[in-house]
Amino acid sequence: MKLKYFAWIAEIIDKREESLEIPSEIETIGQLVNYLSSIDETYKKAFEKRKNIKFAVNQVLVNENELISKADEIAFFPPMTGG
Amino acid sequence: MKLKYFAWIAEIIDKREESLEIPSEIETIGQLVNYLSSIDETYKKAFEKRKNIKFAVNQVLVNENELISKADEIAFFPPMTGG
Amino acid sequence: MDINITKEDFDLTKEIEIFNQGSLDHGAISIFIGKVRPEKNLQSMHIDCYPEMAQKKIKSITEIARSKWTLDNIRIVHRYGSLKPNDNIVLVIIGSSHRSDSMSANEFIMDYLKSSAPFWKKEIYSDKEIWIEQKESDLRKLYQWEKLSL
Amino acid sequence: MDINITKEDFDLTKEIEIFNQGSLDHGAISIFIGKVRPEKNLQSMHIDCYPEMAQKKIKSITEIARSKWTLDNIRIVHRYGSLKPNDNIVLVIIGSSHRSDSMSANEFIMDYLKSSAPFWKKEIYSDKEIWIEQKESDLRKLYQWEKLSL
Repeated sequence: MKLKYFAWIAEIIDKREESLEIPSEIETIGQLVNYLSSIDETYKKAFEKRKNIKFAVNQVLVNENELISKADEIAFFPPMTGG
Repeated sequence: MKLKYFAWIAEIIDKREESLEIPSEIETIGQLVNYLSSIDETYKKAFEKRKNIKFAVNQVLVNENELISKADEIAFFPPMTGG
Repeated sequence: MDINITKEDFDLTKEIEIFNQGSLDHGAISIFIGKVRPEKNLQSMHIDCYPEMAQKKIKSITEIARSKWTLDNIRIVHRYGSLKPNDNIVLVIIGSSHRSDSMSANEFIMDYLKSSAPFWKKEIYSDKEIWIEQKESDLRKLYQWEKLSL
Repeated sequence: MDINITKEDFDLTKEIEIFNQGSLDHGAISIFIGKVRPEKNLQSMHIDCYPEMAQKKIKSITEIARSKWTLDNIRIVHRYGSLKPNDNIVLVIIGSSHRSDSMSANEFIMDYLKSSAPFWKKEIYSDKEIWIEQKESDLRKLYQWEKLSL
Protein backbone atom coordinates (compact mmCIF):
# COMPACT_ATOMS: atom_id res chain seq x y z
CA MET A 1 0.00 0.00 0.00
CA LYS A 2 1.31 3.40 -0.97
CA LEU A 3 1.17 5.96 1.83
CA LYS A 4 1.69 9.71 1.44
CA TYR A 5 2.16 12.33 4.14
CA PHE A 6 1.96 16.10 3.89
CA ALA A 7 2.72 19.26 5.90
CA TRP A 8 3.51 18.70 9.59
CA ILE A 9 2.53 15.04 9.38
CA ALA A 10 5.33 14.46 6.84
CA GLU A 11 7.69 16.38 9.13
CA ILE A 12 6.92 14.20 12.15
CA ILE A 13 7.08 10.92 10.23
CA ASP A 14 10.11 12.34 8.37
CA LYS A 15 8.94 10.82 5.09
CA ARG A 16 6.78 12.13 2.27
CA GLU A 17 5.79 8.70 1.07
CA GLU A 18 6.45 5.01 1.54
CA SER A 19 5.16 1.61 0.48
CA LEU A 20 4.10 -0.69 3.33
CA GLU A 21 2.77 -4.23 3.58
CA ILE A 22 -0.39 -3.91 5.63
CA PRO A 23 -2.01 -6.97 7.32
CA SER A 24 -5.09 -8.05 5.39
CA GLU A 25 -7.39 -7.60 8.42
CA ILE A 26 -6.93 -3.81 8.14
CA GLU A 27 -9.96 -2.81 6.14
CA THR A 28 -10.58 0.89 6.82
CA ILE A 29 -8.54 4.08 7.10
CA GLY A 30 -9.34 4.27 10.81
CA GLN A 31 -7.97 0.75 11.34
CA LEU A 32 -4.89 1.67 9.31
CA VAL A 33 -4.21 4.69 11.53
CA ASN A 34 -4.58 2.52 14.65
CA TYR A 35 -2.32 -0.14 13.18
CA LEU A 36 0.43 2.32 12.21
CA SER A 37 0.22 4.00 15.64
CA SER A 38 0.67 0.59 17.29
CA ILE A 39 3.83 -0.40 15.41
CA ASP A 40 5.85 2.78 15.82
CA GLU A 41 6.02 5.76 18.19
CA THR A 42 6.59 8.14 15.27
CA TYR A 43 3.27 7.28 13.62
CA LYS A 44 1.64 7.40 17.03
CA LYS A 45 2.90 10.93 17.50
CA ALA A 46 1.93 11.99 13.98
CA PHE A 47 -1.61 10.65 14.33
CA GLU A 48 -2.14 11.76 17.92
CA LYS A 49 -4.42 14.69 17.06
CA ARG A 50 -6.73 12.51 15.02
CA LYS A 51 -9.33 15.26 14.68
CA ASN A 52 -6.77 17.41 12.85
CA ILE A 53 -6.03 14.81 10.23
CA LYS A 54 -7.74 14.33 6.91
CA PHE A 55 -7.51 11.31 4.63
CA ALA A 56 -7.61 10.79 0.91
CA VAL A 57 -7.87 7.49 -0.95
CA ASN A 58 -6.65 7.74 -4.54
CA GLN A 59 -6.73 11.54 -4.32
CA VAL A 60 -10.28 11.75 -3.06
CA LEU A 61 -11.11 13.00 0.43
CA VAL A 62 -12.75 10.30 2.55
CA ASN A 63 -13.62 9.67 6.18
CA GLU A 64 -12.19 7.13 8.64
CA ASN A 65 -14.64 4.42 7.65
CA GLU A 66 -13.53 4.30 4.04
CA LEU A 67 -12.58 0.81 2.92
CA ILE A 68 -9.06 0.48 1.56
CA SER A 69 -7.19 -2.11 -0.47
CA LYS A 70 -3.59 -2.93 -1.37
CA ALA A 71 -3.60 -1.03 -4.65
CA ASP A 72 -4.74 2.23 -3.08
CA GLU A 73 -2.77 5.38 -2.58
CA ILE A 74 -3.60 6.64 0.91
CA ALA A 75 -2.75 10.19 1.94
CA PHE A 76 -2.66 11.79 5.39
CA PHE A 77 -2.68 15.56 5.85
CA PRO A 78 -3.93 18.41 8.04
CA PRO A 79 -6.83 20.68 7.03
CA MET A 80 -5.98 22.60 3.85
CA THR A 81 -4.70 26.17 3.89
CA GLY A 82 -3.94 27.08 0.29
CA GLY A 83 -5.13 29.91 -1.91
CA MET B 1 -25.91 79.60 -17.58
CA LYS B 2 -23.85 76.76 -18.99
CA LEU B 3 -25.95 73.83 -20.18
CA LYS B 4 -24.64 70.39 -21.11
CA TYR B 5 -26.44 67.53 -22.84
CA PHE B 6 -25.47 63.89 -23.14
CA ALA B 7 -26.43 60.72 -25.00
CA TRP B 8 -29.75 60.84 -26.88
CA ILE B 9 -30.63 64.19 -25.32
CA ALA B 10 -27.57 65.72 -26.99
CA GLU B 11 -28.61 64.04 -30.24
CA ILE B 12 -32.12 65.50 -30.18
CA ILE B 13 -30.97 69.00 -29.21
CA ASP B 14 -28.07 68.55 -31.62
CA LYS B 15 -25.67 70.28 -29.23
CA ARG B 16 -23.38 68.99 -26.51
CA GLU B 17 -23.31 72.28 -24.67
CA GLU B 18 -24.33 75.90 -24.86
CA SER B 19 -24.46 79.08 -22.78
CA LEU B 20 -27.89 80.61 -22.38
CA GLU B 21 -29.30 83.70 -20.69
CA ILE B 22 -32.07 82.43 -18.45
CA PRO B 23 -34.77 84.76 -17.03
CA SER B 24 -34.11 85.44 -13.35
CA GLU B 25 -37.52 84.05 -12.28
CA ILE B 26 -36.30 80.53 -13.21
CA GLU B 27 -35.12 79.23 -9.87
CA THR B 28 -35.13 75.42 -10.08
CA ILE B 29 -34.12 72.73 -12.57
CA GLY B 30 -37.76 71.80 -13.04
CA GLN B 31 -38.60 75.41 -13.99
CA LEU B 32 -35.61 75.50 -16.33
CA VAL B 33 -36.83 72.39 -18.14
CA ASN B 34 -40.32 73.91 -18.50
CA TYR B 35 -38.85 77.18 -19.71
CA LEU B 36 -36.62 75.53 -22.34
CA SER B 37 -39.50 73.35 -23.52
CA SER B 38 -41.64 76.48 -23.96
CA ILE B 39 -39.18 78.40 -26.13
CA ASP B 40 -38.31 75.71 -28.64
CA GLU B 41 -39.84 72.51 -30.02
CA THR B 42 -36.44 70.79 -29.96
CA TYR B 43 -36.05 71.17 -26.21
CA LYS B 44 -39.67 70.14 -25.81
CA LYS B 45 -38.97 66.94 -27.70
CA ALA B 46 -35.75 66.27 -25.79
CA PHE B 47 -37.39 66.75 -22.40
CA GLU B 48 -40.66 64.99 -23.25
CA LYS B 49 -39.92 61.82 -21.30
CA ARG B 50 -39.15 63.73 -18.13
CA LYS B 51 -38.99 60.58 -16.01
CA ASN B 52 -36.08 59.34 -18.13
CA ILE B 53 -33.97 62.44 -17.56
CA LYS B 54 -31.48 63.04 -14.82
CA PHE B 55 -29.95 66.37 -13.81
CA ALA B 56 -26.61 67.43 -12.42
CA VAL B 57 -25.67 70.85 -11.08
CA ASN B 58 -21.93 71.43 -11.07
CA GLN B 59 -21.32 67.71 -11.65
CA VAL B 60 -23.50 66.56 -8.77
CA LEU B 61 -26.70 64.62 -9.34
CA VAL B 62 -29.76 66.55 -8.10
CA ASN B 63 -33.53 66.41 -8.39
CA GLU B 64 -35.93 68.78 -10.14
CA ASN B 65 -36.34 71.02 -7.13
CA GLU B 66 -32.67 71.92 -6.94
CA LEU B 67 -32.09 75.70 -6.92
CA ILE B 68 -29.86 76.95 -9.72
CA SER B 69 -27.99 80.19 -10.39
CA LYS B 70 -26.25 81.88 -13.34
CA ALA B 71 -22.79 80.57 -12.52
CA ASP B 72 -23.91 76.93 -12.47
CA GLU B 73 -23.12 74.22 -14.97
CA ILE B 74 -26.33 72.29 -15.54
CA ALA B 75 -26.27 68.87 -17.20
CA PHE B 76 -29.12 66.82 -18.65
CA PHE B 77 -28.76 63.13 -19.37
CA PRO B 78 -30.54 59.77 -19.38
CA PRO B 79 -29.96 57.09 -16.68
CA MET B 80 -26.34 55.94 -16.72
CA THR B 81 -25.24 52.76 -18.48
CA GLY B 82 -21.46 52.62 -18.14
CA GLY B 83 -19.16 49.97 -16.74
CA MET C 1 -5.82 56.05 -5.74
CA ASP C 2 -5.93 56.78 -9.43
CA ILE C 3 -8.87 57.33 -11.74
CA ASN C 4 -8.35 57.62 -15.45
CA ILE C 5 -11.23 58.63 -17.74
CA THR C 6 -9.83 58.32 -21.23
CA LYS C 7 -10.40 57.59 -24.89
CA GLU C 8 -7.16 55.62 -25.02
CA ASP C 9 -6.94 51.85 -24.65
CA PHE C 10 -5.20 50.47 -21.58
CA ASP C 11 -2.56 47.81 -21.33
CA LEU C 12 -3.06 45.52 -18.34
CA THR C 13 0.65 44.95 -17.79
CA LYS C 14 1.40 48.67 -17.65
CA GLU C 15 -1.60 49.34 -15.46
CA ILE C 16 -0.47 46.67 -13.00
CA GLU C 17 3.03 48.18 -13.00
CA ILE C 18 1.65 51.61 -12.14
CA PHE C 19 -0.61 49.99 -9.56
CA ASN C 20 2.30 48.17 -7.92
CA GLN C 21 4.29 51.42 -7.68
CA GLY C 22 1.57 52.68 -5.36
CA SER C 23 2.12 49.86 -2.88
CA LEU C 24 3.31 46.30 -2.69
CA ASP C 25 1.83 45.59 0.69
CA HIS C 26 -1.18 43.65 -0.45
CA GLY C 27 -1.69 39.92 -0.25
CA ALA C 28 -4.73 40.10 -2.52
CA ILE C 29 -5.34 41.83 -5.83
CA SER C 30 -8.65 41.67 -7.61
CA ILE C 31 -8.95 42.86 -11.17
CA PHE C 32 -12.02 43.33 -13.28
CA ILE C 33 -11.95 44.03 -17.01
CA GLY C 34 -15.13 44.92 -18.87
CA LYS C 35 -15.07 44.66 -22.66
CA VAL C 36 -17.41 45.32 -25.55
CA ARG C 37 -19.32 42.07 -25.83
CA PRO C 38 -19.24 40.86 -29.45
CA GLU C 39 -22.99 40.78 -30.06
CA LYS C 40 -24.19 39.54 -33.42
CA ASN C 41 -23.85 42.23 -36.13
CA LEU C 42 -22.54 44.79 -33.66
CA GLN C 43 -20.22 47.13 -35.57
CA SER C 44 -19.10 49.38 -32.77
CA MET C 45 -20.07 50.83 -29.42
CA HIS C 46 -20.08 54.52 -28.74
CA ILE C 47 -19.66 55.57 -25.13
CA ASP C 48 -20.66 59.10 -24.22
CA CYS C 49 -19.21 60.54 -21.04
CA TYR C 50 -19.32 63.60 -18.78
CA PRO C 51 -15.65 63.44 -17.77
CA GLU C 52 -15.58 66.06 -14.98
CA MET C 53 -18.57 64.49 -13.25
CA ALA C 54 -17.25 60.96 -13.87
CA GLN C 55 -14.04 61.85 -12.09
CA LYS C 56 -15.91 63.22 -9.06
CA LYS C 57 -18.44 60.40 -8.98
CA ILE C 58 -15.90 57.59 -9.24
CA LYS C 59 -13.81 59.24 -6.54
CA SER C 60 -16.83 59.28 -4.25
CA ILE C 61 -17.63 55.62 -5.07
CA THR C 62 -14.09 54.58 -4.14
CA GLU C 63 -14.28 56.58 -0.91
CA ILE C 64 -17.44 54.74 0.07
CA ALA C 65 -15.72 51.44 -0.77
CA ARG C 66 -12.81 52.44 1.46
CA SER C 67 -15.18 53.10 4.32
CA LYS C 68 -16.70 49.63 3.94
CA TRP C 69 -13.59 47.50 3.45
CA THR C 70 -9.89 47.58 4.29
CA LEU C 71 -8.27 48.44 0.98
CA ASP C 72 -4.81 49.42 -0.19
CA ASN C 73 -4.56 51.10 -3.54
CA ILE C 74 -7.23 51.28 -6.18
CA ARG C 75 -6.79 51.97 -9.88
CA ILE C 76 -9.70 52.59 -12.21
CA VAL C 77 -9.68 53.21 -15.96
CA HIS C 78 -12.91 53.89 -17.85
CA ARG C 79 -12.85 54.54 -21.58
CA TYR C 80 -15.26 56.50 -23.72
CA GLY C 81 -15.54 57.28 -27.42
CA SER C 82 -15.90 54.77 -30.23
CA LEU C 83 -15.01 51.17 -29.43
CA LYS C 84 -15.03 47.91 -31.38
CA PRO C 85 -16.25 44.48 -30.26
CA ASN C 86 -13.79 42.96 -27.74
CA ASP C 87 -12.24 46.37 -27.00
CA ASN C 88 -11.58 47.17 -23.36
CA ILE C 89 -14.09 49.45 -21.64
CA VAL C 90 -13.27 49.44 -17.97
CA LEU C 91 -10.55 48.27 -15.60
CA VAL C 92 -10.75 48.13 -11.80
CA ILE C 93 -7.73 46.97 -9.79
CA ILE C 94 -7.96 46.74 -6.01
CA GLY C 95 -5.28 45.69 -3.54
CA SER C 96 -6.03 44.58 -0.02
CA SER C 97 -4.59 42.42 2.71
CA HIS C 98 -7.71 40.27 2.47
CA ARG C 99 -9.10 38.60 -0.59
CA SER C 100 -12.75 39.02 0.32
CA ASP C 101 -12.26 42.77 0.87
CA SER C 102 -10.63 43.24 -2.52
CA MET C 103 -13.27 41.12 -4.26
CA SER C 104 -16.30 42.65 -2.58
CA ALA C 105 -14.99 46.18 -3.14
CA ASN C 106 -14.41 45.38 -6.81
CA GLU C 107 -17.98 44.17 -7.23
CA PHE C 108 -19.30 47.21 -5.33
CA ILE C 109 -17.31 49.66 -7.46
CA MET C 110 -18.35 47.97 -10.71
CA ASP C 111 -22.02 47.97 -9.67
CA TYR C 112 -21.91 51.70 -8.94
CA LEU C 113 -19.78 52.51 -12.00
CA LYS C 114 -22.42 50.84 -14.11
CA SER C 115 -25.48 52.65 -12.85
CA SER C 116 -24.31 55.85 -11.21
CA ALA C 117 -21.24 57.11 -13.07
CA PRO C 118 -22.04 59.39 -16.05
CA PHE C 119 -21.38 57.12 -19.03
CA TRP C 120 -23.88 56.14 -21.72
CA LYS C 121 -23.50 53.33 -24.20
CA LYS C 122 -24.85 53.25 -27.73
CA GLU C 123 -24.69 50.09 -29.83
CA ILE C 124 -24.11 50.73 -33.51
CA TYR C 125 -25.34 48.16 -36.04
CA SER C 126 -25.25 48.49 -39.82
CA ASP C 127 -28.95 49.35 -39.90
CA LYS C 128 -29.63 50.97 -36.53
CA GLU C 129 -28.20 52.65 -33.44
CA ILE C 130 -29.50 51.81 -29.97
CA TRP C 131 -28.85 53.71 -26.76
CA ILE C 132 -28.66 51.03 -24.09
CA GLU C 133 -31.25 51.44 -21.37
CA GLN C 134 -30.50 51.13 -17.69
CA LYS C 135 -31.43 47.66 -16.50
CA GLU C 136 -33.74 47.04 -13.58
CA SER C 137 -31.39 44.23 -12.53
CA ASP C 138 -28.44 46.66 -12.33
CA LEU C 139 -30.43 49.08 -10.18
CA ARG C 140 -31.46 46.21 -7.92
CA LYS C 141 -27.77 45.59 -7.22
CA LEU C 142 -27.42 49.12 -5.87
CA TYR C 143 -30.48 48.64 -3.65
CA GLN C 144 -28.90 45.43 -2.36
CA TRP C 145 -25.72 47.27 -1.37
CA GLU C 146 -27.74 50.05 0.25
CA LYS C 147 -29.81 47.52 2.18
CA LEU C 148 -26.57 45.90 3.38
CA SER C 149 -25.32 49.22 4.77
CA LEU C 150 -28.42 49.94 6.85
CA MET D 1 -10.19 25.26 -18.90
CA ASP D 2 -6.65 25.08 -17.69
CA ILE D 3 -5.25 24.26 -14.27
CA ASN D 4 -1.57 24.66 -13.59
CA ILE D 5 -0.05 23.41 -10.32
CA THR D 6 3.54 24.55 -10.43
CA LYS D 7 6.64 25.70 -8.58
CA GLU D 8 7.28 28.34 -11.26
CA ASP D 9 6.20 31.94 -11.02
CA PHE D 10 3.54 33.19 -13.41
CA ASP D 11 3.50 36.29 -15.54
CA LEU D 12 0.09 37.90 -15.70
CA THR D 13 0.54 39.17 -19.26
CA LYS D 14 1.43 35.73 -20.57
CA GLU D 15 -1.36 34.09 -18.60
CA ILE D 16 -3.88 36.53 -20.05
CA GLU D 17 -2.54 35.83 -23.54
CA ILE D 18 -3.02 32.09 -23.05
CA PHE D 19 -6.42 32.77 -21.55
CA ASN D 20 -7.49 34.88 -24.53
CA GLN D 21 -6.43 32.15 -26.95
CA GLY D 22 -9.12 30.00 -25.35
CA SER D 23 -11.87 32.44 -26.24
CA LEU D 24 -12.45 36.10 -26.87
CA ASP D 25 -16.19 35.96 -26.51
CA HIS D 26 -16.43 37.36 -23.02
CA GLY D 27 -17.56 40.81 -22.03
CA ALA D 28 -16.30 40.37 -18.49
CA ILE D 29 -13.03 39.07 -17.10
CA SER D 30 -12.37 38.80 -13.40
CA ILE D 31 -8.88 38.13 -12.15
CA PHE D 32 -7.70 37.34 -8.66
CA ILE D 33 -4.06 37.25 -7.61
CA GLY D 34 -3.06 36.01 -4.17
CA LYS D 35 0.44 36.84 -2.96
CA VAL D 36 2.59 36.13 0.07
CA ARG D 37 1.58 38.91 2.45
CA PRO D 38 4.73 40.65 3.75
CA GLU D 39 4.20 40.00 7.47
CA LYS D 40 6.73 41.45 9.88
CA ASN D 41 9.93 39.34 10.01
CA LEU D 42 8.54 36.78 7.59
CA GLN D 43 11.49 35.32 5.67
CA SER D 44 9.69 32.96 3.38
CA MET D 45 6.60 30.84 2.95
CA HIS D 46 6.75 27.16 2.18
CA ILE D 47 3.73 25.69 0.43
CA ASP D 48 3.35 21.93 0.52
CA CYS D 49 1.12 20.35 -2.10
CA TYR D 50 -0.38 17.04 -3.21
CA PRO D 51 -0.29 17.82 -6.93
CA GLU D 52 -2.31 14.91 -8.33
CA MET D 53 -5.11 15.50 -5.86
CA ALA D 54 -4.92 19.29 -6.33
CA GLN D 55 -5.45 18.86 -10.05
CA LYS D 56 -8.53 16.66 -9.50
CA LYS D 57 -9.96 18.82 -6.74
CA ILE D 58 -9.56 22.12 -8.58
CA LYS D 59 -11.11 20.56 -11.66
CA SER D 60 -14.11 19.53 -9.61
CA ILE D 61 -14.38 23.01 -8.03
CA THR D 62 -14.44 24.63 -11.47
CA GLU D 63 -17.07 22.16 -12.65
CA ILE D 64 -19.30 23.12 -9.73
CA ALA D 65 -18.71 26.79 -10.56
CA ARG D 66 -19.73 26.12 -14.16
CA SER D 67 -22.94 24.52 -12.99
CA LYS D 68 -23.79 27.60 -10.90
CA TRP D 69 -22.87 30.41 -13.30
CA THR D 70 -22.57 30.99 -17.04
CA LEU D 71 -18.83 31.01 -17.61
CA ASP D 72 -16.52 31.01 -20.60
CA ASN D 73 -12.96 29.94 -20.02
CA ILE D 74 -11.24 29.58 -16.69
CA ARG D 75 -7.50 29.60 -15.99
CA ILE D 76 -6.05 28.73 -12.59
CA VAL D 77 -2.42 28.71 -11.50
CA HIS D 78 -1.45 27.67 -7.97
CA ARG D 79 2.18 27.61 -6.92
CA TYR D 80 3.90 25.53 -4.27
CA GLY D 81 7.44 25.29 -2.92
CA SER D 82 9.42 28.07 -1.27
CA LEU D 83 8.15 31.62 -1.82
CA LYS D 84 9.29 35.04 -0.65
CA PRO D 85 7.15 37.91 0.65
CA ASN D 86 5.19 39.51 -2.23
CA ASP D 87 5.68 36.45 -4.44
CA ASN D 88 2.64 35.27 -6.37
CA ILE D 89 0.79 32.27 -4.95
CA VAL D 90 -2.40 31.90 -6.91
CA LEU D 91 -4.06 33.24 -10.03
CA VAL D 92 -7.69 32.76 -11.07
CA ILE D 93 -8.94 34.22 -14.37
CA ILE D 94 -12.58 33.81 -15.34
CA GLY D 95 -14.32 35.02 -18.48
CA SER D 96 -18.05 35.37 -18.78
CA SER D 97 -20.64 37.33 -20.67
CA HIS D 98 -21.79 38.77 -17.36
CA ARG D 99 -19.69 40.56 -14.80
CA SER D 100 -21.52 39.25 -11.77
CA ASP D 101 -21.09 35.66 -12.97
CA SER D 102 -17.35 36.07 -13.46
CA MET D 103 -16.95 37.82 -10.10
CA SER D 104 -19.08 35.42 -8.06
CA ALA D 105 -17.41 32.40 -9.64
CA ASN D 106 -14.00 33.85 -8.86
CA GLU D 107 -14.91 34.31 -5.21
CA PHE D 108 -16.41 30.81 -5.07
CA ILE D 109 -13.33 29.20 -6.60
CA MET D 110 -10.96 31.11 -4.31
CA ASP D 111 -13.00 30.16 -1.24
CA TYR D 112 -12.85 26.46 -2.16
CA LEU D 113 -9.20 26.61 -3.27
CA LYS D 114 -8.36 27.98 0.15
CA SER D 115 -10.05 25.38 2.29
CA SER D 116 -10.56 22.30 0.17
CA ALA D 117 -7.65 22.03 -2.27
CA PRO D 118 -4.63 20.10 -0.91
CA PHE D 119 -2.14 22.89 -0.19
CA TRP D 120 -0.57 23.70 3.16
CA LYS D 121 1.28 26.88 4.06
CA LYS D 122 4.16 27.22 6.47
CA GLU D 123 5.47 30.61 7.51
CA ILE D 124 9.21 30.71 8.06
CA TYR D 125 10.66 33.30 10.45
CA SER D 126 14.30 33.58 11.55
CA ASP D 127 13.47 31.95 14.89
CA LYS D 128 10.47 29.74 14.15
CA GLU D 129 8.38 27.94 11.56
CA ILE D 130 4.59 27.94 11.77
CA TRP D 131 2.18 25.74 9.82
CA ILE D 132 -0.83 27.97 9.20
CA GLU D 133 -4.04 26.59 10.65
CA GLN D 134 -7.32 26.49 8.81
CA LYS D 135 -9.44 29.45 9.82
CA GLU D 136 -12.96 29.10 11.11
CA SER D 137 -13.86 32.17 9.01
CA ASP D 138 -12.66 30.42 5.83
CA LEU D 139 -14.73 27.35 6.60
CA ARG D 140 -17.74 29.55 7.27
CA LYS D 141 -17.45 30.84 3.69
CA LEU D 142 -17.87 27.29 2.39
CA TYR D 143 -20.92 26.75 4.59
CA GLN D 144 -22.37 29.98 3.18
CA TRP D 145 -21.96 28.74 -0.39
CA GLU D 146 -23.48 25.38 0.53
CA LYS D 147 -26.40 27.09 2.22
CA LEU D 148 -26.94 29.15 -0.95
CA SER D 149 -27.17 26.01 -3.07
CA LEU D 150 -29.85 24.34 -0.97
